[in-house]
Amino acid sequence: MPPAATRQLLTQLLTGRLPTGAGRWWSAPLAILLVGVLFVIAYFAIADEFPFDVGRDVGHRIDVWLDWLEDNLSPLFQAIKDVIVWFLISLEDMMLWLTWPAMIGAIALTSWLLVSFRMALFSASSLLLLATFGLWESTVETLALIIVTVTLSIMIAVPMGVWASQSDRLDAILRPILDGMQTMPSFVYLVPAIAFFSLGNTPAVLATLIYAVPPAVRLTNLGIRQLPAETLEAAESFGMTRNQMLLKVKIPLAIPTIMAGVNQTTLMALSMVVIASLVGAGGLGLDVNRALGRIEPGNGFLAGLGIVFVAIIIDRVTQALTRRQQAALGSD
Amino acid sequence: MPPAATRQLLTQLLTGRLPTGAGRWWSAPLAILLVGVLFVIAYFAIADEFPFDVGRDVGHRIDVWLDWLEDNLSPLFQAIKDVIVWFLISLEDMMLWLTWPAMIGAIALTSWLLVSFRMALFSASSLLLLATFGLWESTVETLALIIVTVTLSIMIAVPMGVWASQSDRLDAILRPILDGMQTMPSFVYLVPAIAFFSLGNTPAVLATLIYAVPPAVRLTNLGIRQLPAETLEAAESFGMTRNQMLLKVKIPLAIPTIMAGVNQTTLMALSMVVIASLVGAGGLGLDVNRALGRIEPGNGFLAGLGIVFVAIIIDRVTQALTRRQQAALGSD
Amino acid sequence: GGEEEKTTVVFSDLNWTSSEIQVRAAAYIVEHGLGYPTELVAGDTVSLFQGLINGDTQVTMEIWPAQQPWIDELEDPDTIALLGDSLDENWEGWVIPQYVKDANPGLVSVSDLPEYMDLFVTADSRGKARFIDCVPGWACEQVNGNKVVAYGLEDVLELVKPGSGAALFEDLESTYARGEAWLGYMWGPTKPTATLDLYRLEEPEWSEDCWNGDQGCAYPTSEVRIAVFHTLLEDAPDVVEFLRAWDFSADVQVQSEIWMSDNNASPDEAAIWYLKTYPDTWSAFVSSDVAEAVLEALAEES
Amino acid sequence: MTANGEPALSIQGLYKLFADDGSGLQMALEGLSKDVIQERTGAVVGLRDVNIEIVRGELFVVMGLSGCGKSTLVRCINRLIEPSVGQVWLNGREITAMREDELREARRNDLAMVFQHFGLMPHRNVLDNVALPLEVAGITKPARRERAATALELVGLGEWGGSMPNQLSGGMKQRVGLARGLAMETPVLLMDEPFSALDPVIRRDLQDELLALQEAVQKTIVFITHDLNEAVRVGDRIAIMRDGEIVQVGAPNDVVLNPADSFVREFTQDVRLHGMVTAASIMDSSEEALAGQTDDRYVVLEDAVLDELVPAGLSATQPLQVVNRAGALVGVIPLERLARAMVSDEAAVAATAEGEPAA
Amino acid sequence: MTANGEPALSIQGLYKLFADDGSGLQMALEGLSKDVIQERTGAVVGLRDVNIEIVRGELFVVMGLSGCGKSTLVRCINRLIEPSVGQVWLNGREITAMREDELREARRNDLAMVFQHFGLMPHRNVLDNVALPLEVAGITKPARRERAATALELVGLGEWGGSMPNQLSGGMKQRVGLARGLAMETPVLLMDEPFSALDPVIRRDLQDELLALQEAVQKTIVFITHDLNEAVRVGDRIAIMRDGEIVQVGAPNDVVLNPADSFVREFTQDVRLHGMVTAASIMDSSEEALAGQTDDRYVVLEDAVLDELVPAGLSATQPLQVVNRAGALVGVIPLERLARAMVSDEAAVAATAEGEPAA
Ligand SMILES: Nc1ncnc2c1ncn2[C@@H]1O[C@H](COP(=O)(O)OP(=O)(O)OP(=O)(O)O)[C@@H](O)[C@H]1O
Ligand SMILES: Nc1ncnc2c1ncn2[C@@H]1O[C@H](COP(=O)(O)OP(=O)(O)OP(=O)(O)O)[C@@H](O)[C@H]1O
Ligand SMILES: [Mg+2]
Ligand SMILES: [Mg+2]
Repeated sequence: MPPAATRQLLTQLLTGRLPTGAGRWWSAPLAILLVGVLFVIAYFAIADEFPFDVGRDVGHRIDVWLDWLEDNLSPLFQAIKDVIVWFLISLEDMMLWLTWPAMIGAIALTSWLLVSFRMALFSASSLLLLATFGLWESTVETLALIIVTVTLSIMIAVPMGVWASQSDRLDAILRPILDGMQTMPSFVYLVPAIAFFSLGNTPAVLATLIYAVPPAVRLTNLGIRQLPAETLEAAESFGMTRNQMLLKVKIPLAIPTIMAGVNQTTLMALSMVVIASLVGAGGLGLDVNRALGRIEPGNGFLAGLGIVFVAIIIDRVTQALTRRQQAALGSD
Repeated sequence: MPPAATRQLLTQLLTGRLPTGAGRWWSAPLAILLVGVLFVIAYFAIADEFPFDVGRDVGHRIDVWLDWLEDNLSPLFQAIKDVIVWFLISLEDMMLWLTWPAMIGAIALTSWLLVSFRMALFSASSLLLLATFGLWESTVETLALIIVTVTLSIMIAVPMGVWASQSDRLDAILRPILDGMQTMPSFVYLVPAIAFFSLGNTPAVLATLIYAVPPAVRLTNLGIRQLPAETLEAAESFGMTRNQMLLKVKIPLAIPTIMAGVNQTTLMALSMVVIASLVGAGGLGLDVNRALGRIEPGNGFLAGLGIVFVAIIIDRVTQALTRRQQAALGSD
Repeated sequence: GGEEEKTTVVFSDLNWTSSEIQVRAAAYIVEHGLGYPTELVAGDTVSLFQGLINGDTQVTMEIWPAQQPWIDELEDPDTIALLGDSLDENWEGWVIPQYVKDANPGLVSVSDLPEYMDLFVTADSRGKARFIDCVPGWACEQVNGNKVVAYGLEDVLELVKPGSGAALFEDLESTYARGEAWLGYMWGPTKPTATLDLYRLEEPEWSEDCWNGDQGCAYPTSEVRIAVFHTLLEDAPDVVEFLRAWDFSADVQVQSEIWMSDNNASPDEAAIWYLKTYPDTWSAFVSSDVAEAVLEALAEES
Repeated sequence: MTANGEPALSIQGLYKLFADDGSGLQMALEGLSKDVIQERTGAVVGLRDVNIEIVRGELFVVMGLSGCGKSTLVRCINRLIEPSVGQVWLNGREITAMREDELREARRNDLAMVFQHFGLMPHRNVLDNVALPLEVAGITKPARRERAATALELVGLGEWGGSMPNQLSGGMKQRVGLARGLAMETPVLLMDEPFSALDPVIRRDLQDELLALQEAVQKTIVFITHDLNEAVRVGDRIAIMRDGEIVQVGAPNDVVLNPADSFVREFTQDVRLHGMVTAASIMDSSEEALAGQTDDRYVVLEDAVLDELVPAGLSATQPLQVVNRAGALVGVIPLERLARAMVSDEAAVAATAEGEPAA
Repeated sequence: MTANGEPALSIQGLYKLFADDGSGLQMALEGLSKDVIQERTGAVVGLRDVNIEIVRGELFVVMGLSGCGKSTLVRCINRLIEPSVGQVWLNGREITAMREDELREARRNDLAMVFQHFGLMPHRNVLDNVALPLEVAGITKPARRERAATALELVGLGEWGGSMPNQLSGGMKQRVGLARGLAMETPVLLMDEPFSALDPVIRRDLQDELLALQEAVQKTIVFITHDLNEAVRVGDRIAIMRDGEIVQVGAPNDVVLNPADSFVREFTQDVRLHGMVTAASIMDSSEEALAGQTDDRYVVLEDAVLDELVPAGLSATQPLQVVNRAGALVGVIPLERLARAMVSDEAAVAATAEGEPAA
């Protein structure tokens, strides 16, 4: 077919290169075979419609398999649920036991101690603003949800990223999985998750984890991989174990990139709160959801602003903690 | 109030540090004042409920303002819409003019030329798989949408990141804006976007842009900022202009981190296709949405898998193009 | 019975206005009249349906005809029980703004569409008329598809799918506000259909045969129903009794929505407004002493 | 001053303080010591009141202890570091007052720099590294490639143009950096320890190359080195720095033979003097000594160096007679004095410094 | 060999090829030249058939042209680079056969390394940089801080413990790296150009420190330098490398006075010989020469160096008589021969190498 040939020519012209895989003897014939098979299929089929469709069968089989899982693994799901719910409830209770002025004061103080005085002013005023918008309770709920998910995400992601940086094999395996975690629409697993974990915060936390973990894994991995060989060589010459190497040299040096990952994780966790509200999580996400159900973009925007404020506060505090961690790892 | 005092003590114990802002003379009294005001408010209010709520008023005012925008700026919105629609329609028409075997062949060939033979095999087989699932047309639609959005995103994000890396001021201004772009729930602006751009691909593309641009901006910025001072110093001594410095030194050296940003942008664009389908974009996102509307998680999963495959193909090709770009910039 | 023994009744808080109001109104009666603690769990249609069949929630006030297939597919049909109607006089159909109709008096029924399709062409509709379809996943999406074929409109209509009811409303309302042409699927009673002047295109009359055949005819009048999780039948028979009697009539529904919108009010306020404004309506669903108790509680609301 | 002409590069009252804020500068201007300033304010004195005039075609060597501010000095010349106070003039134009674009032009066309840390671009191969500044200066591709190749040839890396920097040894990297500086062909060249990582053979070759180049094109070079032999070999003048200050500037033998203070003396102790101690510098020119001399068999010229004097001394049995170019007797060198000069450079230096015979 | 004892470090048949695949190794084993292999396969020969035995307490110097493989050699000793072929033995244990954990132990306790590129950790201050390997070796915090502080004191940076590496000059960084290597107190120390960025004063101090340390604790040191004077000053033996091969190993004066070939001769040309040329190395010990000697006023010991011979020669009128410690006459040095040795180290060397008087 002419277009394909033209395309090949075009691509070669564009890239100015021969195929990179051309070194292997079998690649050229295999490629020809492949393209050939495609065209034969095309010949027998109506050219612009694919000849058969097994989608619904496969889809149905997956549904059946999910039912089986639900029937047989419920104790496991229950256990996971119990842990997450325990964390969330404790945190929310603690925050509720504190009244709003104490909470705002505490958050402002934390911002001051860990970040800066300007940040404390920002925290206090933005939270007060949210309170005047009648969003205080939602904010607390979202805060609790996010603190739990971000903590879990970082606890999972950073070690995983470190691990991936140590092995090319693992990295190669992990990469498409992470791609999948980030792009598989959360809606897809949220509904089965309800079957496993009931409506509420648990499926929300898990879906958020799946979505928020990848960037921190990737950036931790990248940060460690692009460290200067000379510094690593010197560290190696001291007879460091793998762990020492990581803790004393690689991780502290990779901190700027890891921090970027943690930032992305935090923001992505927060970008999930609306979706979390679809499966029963409360908080600002629910407010957004409600406002939009009523076509009140203004109210949605206010709740969204609340999410943004929470994002900025949590992000800045997390970043400051990470930096502090670096300082701690850097000093003897 | 005892809890807050305890908290301060705790935080100081935990962090082992005095407030970082303590250097400025006015920070301590101002902080005391701040906390004081909070507690006075708390005293007069019922402690666990915020005294007033102006949220609905403010929200309503925003709605009114949005209406005003809609009435007065529609020619601008129309122009934006025309451009995006033109791009999308042309691309889709081109892809439709090609039949599926030619498309798959072309994509496989591109993967081969730019990435590797293994990647070509993956592209071909995953696309064939999607076709057997009856998702071919949706895949093409999603592909067109994503190619347009990712191209636009990178065209916006990389220069913006480069720009941010050149000015601390700009960086400081940009940071909360990017945080906002990433966390403001897209639902919030999707509905007004429908008012401005009607149902269809345009609001979808714009919402995706808002969400997908930030990571590439951030990582480009970070990548350029963390380059070794010694290399930059040498480049500076040649009398390079800002642009030469960027093109010949900073960007090529920052490519690994920029690539991570491009990867995140691609994946986030793809993670938006379901949300895009909420405002009328077609493709795999719509399939997911529909499957879930019918409570068929299996079919949703298949369409989701399609999104993942498209993500992997586009990501790998983009990465290869970026690397090639680096090679081109690196050589004389 | 002892107050402590009464189970908490969990309502599915679906995220659109009619449901939000009537859920709150019903919950208010269940709590203050019948003395059950109540709880609302928010989510979207699919999640909350899944939650209902899990027993995470016990009452869903609106089960739309679109959800009938989900119920049909249940392994155990007794998991949930469908009680009475919650919204009545529901219609579905294809509509255009009245001003379009006025400008084109000849556009009366779906069969006139090929002639007038140029009215609805836009940049991204590939030369066909832009038709805003029903929300993907709802039963009406399938039906609309069948109708297009049955009416021979494949080359006339470009189907644009709104991802949610809100998106559909917003597109209609903003287009209407601009005074441009709009063609698409709508249902009522809803706030847009109550506040905008729309014209419903004529279709062949509904019949059983047609509906089981190519569906080339008008929608039937649909029923929105109340569903409860099966345990509620035993745990709270008086609540079930009350829900069986419940009816949120079209007029009341639209009035409540309009009041809420005009007063920039929350659904909680709208529910109280409804209970205060239409005591006669809802008193009919409960015994007099229950109504008494509710009125007493209402008196304390500011 | 050994070279002639008006100043090509002139540094006037240059100060540089490394501090987060302006603290310490006042103290530095008032002349407090580096240690005191560092202790009181945390600021590090990089340069303090540096004044230098370098004429066109001069090869000006800067020496000093590690950390004394040599790199800071050359960085201030092309303003990679902004000086805190003071001026730098290049051919009558004040670099320190240049706008950004003027500075850029000056860096491209007038001021090349060779870095102590090499400063190679890890993403470019060796040839492209050398060609980079030429690319920046707008030289056409064939021309710059040829110039880069020539420069690589010059430093003995002609074959390595296609390698990446991380495939090179330390010394090879340094030579690439050197080639890059040379390829720029600017009138002024700032060289920060350009030969420190090189072995003596290559080093000697490159010193010769540099001298030949200097002979041919008369560049103005600021050359930092730790090797006094190298300094003496290549330098027209040598400046010795300590704690950011210049403690002595002079011709090589000036500095070596007339150290301004004990610091400079210690610093120059290791140099190989034999090529530098002249007959004039160790002769006895007192009346009595001159009076007794008649035997003119053992005559040497006054600018004969130690390496020439010793063979003469070995074959002599009486003091050597020192004459100037006109043939007039100007002094005598008793043999035991020659012997002392031999065994102890330092004694010889001391002797000269004190202006009287070594005891 | 100047030091005694069994070998502490032994290198046997070591080859290292830098290549993406195994190509070129066979060629290297077959003895094809570095250039040929690089041209044919793209592989760079780093080391080729290196065999060295270093005894306990020896300071073994490695010299050679830039890029000849010196850094590669020391990196292969502690296996920062895996050798392609060959073995390295440390006190009877084969390093090249060690498991990972054994190697780690060896690196902690036996093998310290000072890097040409310094290898400082940019995120740790100077003191913590020096203390890092001690931390790794499990030394308690107070102990390692004290040791680190002592080491910093030793290199003259006692005050800078709190600074970050990027605030230091090139030479200061190098000294931090040096302090780190010394603080490890391992029996074996690999030093890759540890003094190259230092000025002569500090360099001399540190050489003295190193020799004193060596006197006291008898480390086994592999020391890479480009400075032949330094090599001669500190080294017990010197190895000269070229293109990855060792072309000569021997005591300093051996190498200088008896260069194995013209390459080594050129390499050692610049050294300051006067402290190394002994009476024995330039005397005429032929029968005839000895026969004619009766005048015993001008007697020198056979191990007297040139700097001692010249004053004697200056006051003599006839050939110097060379005696051994027992007082027996072993040779004579005609004065003109002494003069020649003076003016031309090279001539002297050549003379000795040829085993006959300089013409
Ligand atoms: N990673 C590498 N990849 C390819 N070639 C390398 C690599 N490392 C070193 N080489 C080559 O090995 C040879 C020896 O390098 P090495 O660093 O050992 O030299 P050296 O003797 O230490 O030189 P210098 O005195 O300049 O530091 C050089 O030709 C160099 O190009
Ligand atoms: N960025 C900086 N921040 C703080 N202090 C600095 C900085 N750069 C240099 N210094 C200090 O300035 C002084 C002079 O440094 P400089 O690099 O000029 O020394 P140098 O003479 O080149 O030494 P070397 O011969 O070791 O390279 C040193 O004390 C150093 O610690
Ligand atoms: Mg320096
Ligand atoms: Mg080396």
